[in-house]
Amino acid sequence: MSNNPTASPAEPVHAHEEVPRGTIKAYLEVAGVLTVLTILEIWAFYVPSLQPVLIPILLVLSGAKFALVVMFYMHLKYDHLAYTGIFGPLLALAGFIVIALMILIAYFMGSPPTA
Amino acid sequence: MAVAVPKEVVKARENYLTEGGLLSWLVTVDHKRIGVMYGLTSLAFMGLAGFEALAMRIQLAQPNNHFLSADLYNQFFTMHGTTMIFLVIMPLGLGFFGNIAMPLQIGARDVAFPRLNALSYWIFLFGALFMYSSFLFGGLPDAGWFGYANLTERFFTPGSREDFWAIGLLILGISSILGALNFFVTIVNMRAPGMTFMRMPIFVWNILVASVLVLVAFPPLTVGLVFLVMDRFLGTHFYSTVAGATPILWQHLFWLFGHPEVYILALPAFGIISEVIPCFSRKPLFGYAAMAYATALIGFISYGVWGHHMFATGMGPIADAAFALSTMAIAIPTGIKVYSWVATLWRGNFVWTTSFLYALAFVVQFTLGGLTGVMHAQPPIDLQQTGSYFIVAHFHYVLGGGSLFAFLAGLYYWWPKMTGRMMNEKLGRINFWLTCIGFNMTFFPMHFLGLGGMPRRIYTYGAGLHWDFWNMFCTIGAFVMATGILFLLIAMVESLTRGPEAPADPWDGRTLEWSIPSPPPVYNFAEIPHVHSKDAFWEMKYGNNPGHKVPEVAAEHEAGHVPHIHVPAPSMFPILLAAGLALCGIGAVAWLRITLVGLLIVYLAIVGIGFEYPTYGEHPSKERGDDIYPLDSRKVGMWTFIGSESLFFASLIGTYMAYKGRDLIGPTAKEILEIPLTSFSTFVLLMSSLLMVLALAGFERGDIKAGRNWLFATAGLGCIFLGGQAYEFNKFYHEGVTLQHNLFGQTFYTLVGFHGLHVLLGVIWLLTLAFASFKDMVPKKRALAVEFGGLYWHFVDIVWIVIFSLVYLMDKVTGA
Amino acid sequence: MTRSSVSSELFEHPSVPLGVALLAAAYIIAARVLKKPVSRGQVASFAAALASLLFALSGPVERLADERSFTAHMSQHLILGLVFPPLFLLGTPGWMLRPLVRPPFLRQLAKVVTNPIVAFVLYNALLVVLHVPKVFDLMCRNEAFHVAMHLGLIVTGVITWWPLLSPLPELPRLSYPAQMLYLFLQLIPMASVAAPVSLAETVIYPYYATSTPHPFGLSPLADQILGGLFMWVGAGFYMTAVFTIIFYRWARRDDRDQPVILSDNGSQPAKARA
Amino acid sequence: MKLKASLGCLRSAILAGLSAACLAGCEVFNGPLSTFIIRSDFARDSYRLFRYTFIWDCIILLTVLVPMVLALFWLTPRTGPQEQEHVEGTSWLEAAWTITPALILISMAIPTIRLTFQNQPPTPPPGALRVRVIGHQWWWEFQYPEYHLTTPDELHIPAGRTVYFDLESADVIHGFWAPQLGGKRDAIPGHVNHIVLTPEKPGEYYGECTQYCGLSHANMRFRVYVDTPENFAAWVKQQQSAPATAAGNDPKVEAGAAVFAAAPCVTCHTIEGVSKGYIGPNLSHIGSHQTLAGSILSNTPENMAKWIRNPEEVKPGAQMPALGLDPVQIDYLVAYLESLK
Repeated sequence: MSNNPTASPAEPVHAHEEVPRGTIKAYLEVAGVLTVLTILEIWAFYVPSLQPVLIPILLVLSGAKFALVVMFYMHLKYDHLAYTGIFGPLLALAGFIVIALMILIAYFMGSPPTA
Repeated sequence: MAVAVPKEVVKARENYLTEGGLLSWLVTVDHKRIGVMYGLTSLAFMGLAGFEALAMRIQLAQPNNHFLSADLYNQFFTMHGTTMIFLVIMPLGLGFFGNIAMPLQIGARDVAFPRLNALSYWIFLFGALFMYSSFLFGGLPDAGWFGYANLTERFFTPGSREDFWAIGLLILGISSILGALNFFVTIVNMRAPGMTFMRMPIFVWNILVASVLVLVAFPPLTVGLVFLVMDRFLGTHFYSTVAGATPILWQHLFWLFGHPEVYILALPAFGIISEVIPCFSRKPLFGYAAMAYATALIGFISYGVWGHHMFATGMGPIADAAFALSTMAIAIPTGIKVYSWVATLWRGNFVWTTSFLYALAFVVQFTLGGLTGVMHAQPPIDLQQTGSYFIVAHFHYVLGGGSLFAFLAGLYYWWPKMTGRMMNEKLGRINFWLTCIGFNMTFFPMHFLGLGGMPRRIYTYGAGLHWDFWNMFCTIGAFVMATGILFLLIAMVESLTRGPEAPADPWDGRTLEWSIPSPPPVYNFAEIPHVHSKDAFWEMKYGNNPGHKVPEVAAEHEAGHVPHIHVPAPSMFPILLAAGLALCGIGAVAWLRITLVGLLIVYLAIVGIGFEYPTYGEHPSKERGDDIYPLDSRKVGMWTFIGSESLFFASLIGTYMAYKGRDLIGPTAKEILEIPLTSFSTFVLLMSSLLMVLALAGFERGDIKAGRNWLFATAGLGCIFLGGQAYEFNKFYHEGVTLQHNLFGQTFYTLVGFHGLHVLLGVIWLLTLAFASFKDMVPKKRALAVEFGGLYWHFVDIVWIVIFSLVYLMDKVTGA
Repeated sequence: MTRSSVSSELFEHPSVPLGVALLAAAYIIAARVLKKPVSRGQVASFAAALASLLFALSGPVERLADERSFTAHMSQHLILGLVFPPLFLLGTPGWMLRPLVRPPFLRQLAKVVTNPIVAFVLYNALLVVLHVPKVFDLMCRNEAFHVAMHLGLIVTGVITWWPLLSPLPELPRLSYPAQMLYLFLQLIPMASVAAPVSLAETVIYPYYATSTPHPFGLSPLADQILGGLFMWVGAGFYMTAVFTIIFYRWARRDDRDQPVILSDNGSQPAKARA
Repeated sequence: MKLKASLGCLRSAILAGLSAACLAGCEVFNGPLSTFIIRSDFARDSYRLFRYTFIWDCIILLTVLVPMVLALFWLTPRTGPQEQEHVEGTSWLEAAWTITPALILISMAIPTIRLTFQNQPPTPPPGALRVRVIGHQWWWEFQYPEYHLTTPDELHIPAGRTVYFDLESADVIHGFWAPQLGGKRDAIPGHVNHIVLTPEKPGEYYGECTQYCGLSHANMRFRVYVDTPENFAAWVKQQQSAPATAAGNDPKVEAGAAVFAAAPCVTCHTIEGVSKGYIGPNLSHIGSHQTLAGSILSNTPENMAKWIRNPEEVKPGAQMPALGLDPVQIDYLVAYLESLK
């Protein structure tokens, strides 16, 4: 979605110009956080007392990692909002597909055979 | 007060049809030429599908008829459906009208990616030929256009017919996605200055939403087809009960595509009608904003209604009710559209052209189809009607009396613009009345037959079922309709050979395409128009602003000069790439080594396209005047592609999650997955993303050497990741978990394997860039090329983040 | 409590009328002190906001929510998060809020929390956490925590609506397309909370499983499904309606913002083609 | 005069033709598969909802057609071509045609959802007769667990008693539909679907497969016989007893039994007390059936012989091979099978 729907014809908007991107330092910091989050994930996985809440923990942690990569490494944070506008809804639909398939097929097939 | 519009014939010095020889069409990247090729190809396939339909109608004219064998009938109905949907209506709506009219309506010189456009066409053509070539190898596909599993498993459909169908659809899917991506980017980014979303011609709105639907609907189909091909070739059991799976998975994936597909077919038609009716009623479209909103809303809701095709499968009352509600909801925006068309007619001053007649017939017939559609949203009614001829009547009213009639309206409407010749109205009338009467004779009685209990897809029926009269009637109607279509061909040939030359603006049109000569010059607009309102050209002509010039025609006419506009250069790579892809398909059904040759050609052609222009950063977009647009088209395209790819992975992940824990035999995920190893490769992949941004930073600041080294390092980490995966797969394999072993095996290898394949492609991409940088082909101003490689690489990374938690970490949880 | 007078209902949770009265007083005083006109529409909107608060948090809705009905409780949350905030923001003129964000620290804070991403996360994180069965149960049994949660919903609700309806140009609204994107994304956490609740096959909120019979004769499970559907379908339709309104505003803005085309003599603007 | 007379003639001919066409046209709703002949509660519910929706559909169609016809043929434009009023929208009108259909749809949605849940009860109703329906390429198998019975292609159920069908498939997806008894459901491998209905009136009802299931999908039909409770009880009794055969009296039948036992028939077919094949239909009482081979042939000795001689000719793709028996053997075999009452 273009964010400049009313750009007056006389002065076309240039978005080709350099957008300020993250610095090397920011990239390194993000890498650090990503590492820490991954370690947390694996740690949570091995702690028996966390088993009951492991799924939400994993969802939150991987969501955070996902967001970090998308925002910083893929520059969505710095770039034109239009790119987020394209990617966001498609990603939402992707989530919808996963959940819909899980629910519909689980209901259709009944509960899985317990091992 | 109105500006005089030059009604006399104004010709461009060189129009797009005549420039260059016949061979130049093979390498053309001109959207108008590509549109024409789409149109011709689709019409040819329409003839084929029509022939199949007539044969089927003869067979059904009487009970216990022996005109066609059961086998031939099944082939014909399968290919009639497949052809009409994938090779006729969809390419006509998007490929033909989208290409012919959309760029002209938004005042662009071409689409965003002209070579990609050519590529879409060639892939479409080769895919279609590939699918039909099964005729030479044991017959046409015969499992229905819906190809319900598990009938399509090799056990029930031996031979290669279904292989051609599945692989052909995969190839066609690539074409559709590329085409839609192109249109989406074009519309988002390349509208003429001042043309806000709310001033776009409504046809463009419809193409926009249809393109988005293609982008979100085809990935699930692709995944479904991949599973099917794996089942048929590699012995997996995604759709058979042997390993504990269910054939219903196919129906979900297929209709997740299939219902949006209905709107992919219908939306361009809505768009055409919304142009034709105002034009010939001499009135602006009633309720523009509501129309635009309804278009978007239809697109959105259509993604959540697929289950109404599956009421008979026993999804359970909750799912039935949810899909019933969402399906009924879609009637509201559709109703808004119909009423807005009627309101546009209200107190109009009509010009009774053939195009207008088709549009009127469309409104009535589409409304009929829509109203029966409401019945199919209600499970109790649907259970009586689904699978019967009532459904056949319903969707022929929607897609035949709807989409196809709209396309005929559009053909008559844009024909003068496209060919520079007027069509004969008398022949047009004959064509219209025969087609319209024939259509209704053929399909209206099918409602009766359906209510009388006649099921679809039967090649014969017994006597004494009271169906004889109407079946004969339908058959007669089919021939009337065929005669009508014959007159269309006659009218087209007559126009091309003897038709009077068309003025630029024969209908006194409202949108920008009528402001340029017919047929348009290669570059479309000598000067990109500035838009100040909806119905931009009408405004220029009559908008109470005498000072405002009617730009194009006048300028051309007076000065007689052709402005110096660089148009995109022709390219041989699109047709080459498509041929490579077709070779891959042939290889899959014939001899696998051919596939490798095909892949090599594809790779070389992609590299060729990527480095065709030595100064990528500027040429050709700059000279086309692209710098007036707000965003970088290529980057919009990349993000759209990534979004579409997410849906592909979502379908794979959804399948994995749905089948999780349903294995009939072990070992399963939690017994076999190794976390330490995968943790390490996860870390490696994350770090490769870091190196990738460093590489990009290097290229962006002009430090090519550093950038290249980081690129190599990134690719290296990618290889380490792949090595880890190879080790893991090998280990599992030796522990007995093969692809065919159990549900876990097939879903795991497929999901993780497809991710691995993406990593591999990423590595190849990055290495290609790195080696190209040795030859100075990736200078600073081309850092964008590295950014695209990077975006893809990061995408592979984020997919892995999801897979790592969902597949590796979470799987151990269940049952623990 | 079987039969209670209106006053006793009101004073069962004295914090509610007290809070409402405070808000009303603040509004009146601000209008008086700053001496700027408040339009009738704004007053009406603000009054409606307060009324929605009273309706949700006292009287029969509160009694049902407190004791017997999950559905009533969900309606309460929906009013707090979806009805009160937009009315409140529409009813409050910008100049009334400006002094609040004048101190640099508060201003900085306001900048951060009204950032669309932060605003989105704040409200939805609360929404998701709130519906975790254990948290929900705790909330139902612990009055203080309950009040805190409701306050949290109100505050984060206002914050989350800020990017759509901000009355302050210095903390601006999003552009219309971005507003639609924002709203579309709001549907996801809402649905991901509501879907499991309405599709659950057992009662997952024990507080309401053991409570006294439901007033409308619903079983606890049916009550829970209904509550989930209120949140899913009801809120879904509500958001769709808001989405529609934004779309039409966008459409109209695009129409209105047409550059005025001057006619030849340069004096008369062309007739707007509205 | 002559012209007038011939015109009159023409007119009456056209009228006669039209009314004949109408009659012929309406006949379609009187066929044995018509959804307008209602013989169960399930079919009645569907039909009522259909009628309700149909009426609304007609009204909505009129709200489109009438203004359209008015606009096209009756109203004239108010002004000249370039200066007509530029109505680009009217808010109240747009709101009206958004909200009114929404209300109509809600009025359809409520009974729809009620029926959707009613049609799919979570457990079989008490006292229901359970029938297991198994779809095969290309014939139907009906099992009565309650009575330990199996019968191909012809289903007997008692009038007035609720029947609970368990639909299954042996190979690919099939669709079970007897229109006069109600809506269809698919028979899906690896899954059990259900239909609940109470047949109301004794009679013979036609059914067919409605999910495309391969080459001979069109030849996969069946019959439902709704019997009076007494007749049903008698039928059950007859089916439970060993096949009554005239073996002792008729040498042809005896010879046929020998052919049956010697030919590969026994590997696929069950005849109680003779063979235990389970791939093909159970033939224990085939002589008492009205139809053959997926209910596409009426059960006459000629048809039976034709079928045995070359199944492929009757039903393309049939799983039963042509056995290459000579005409005499076929004659004996037919006599034997027809004697199995």
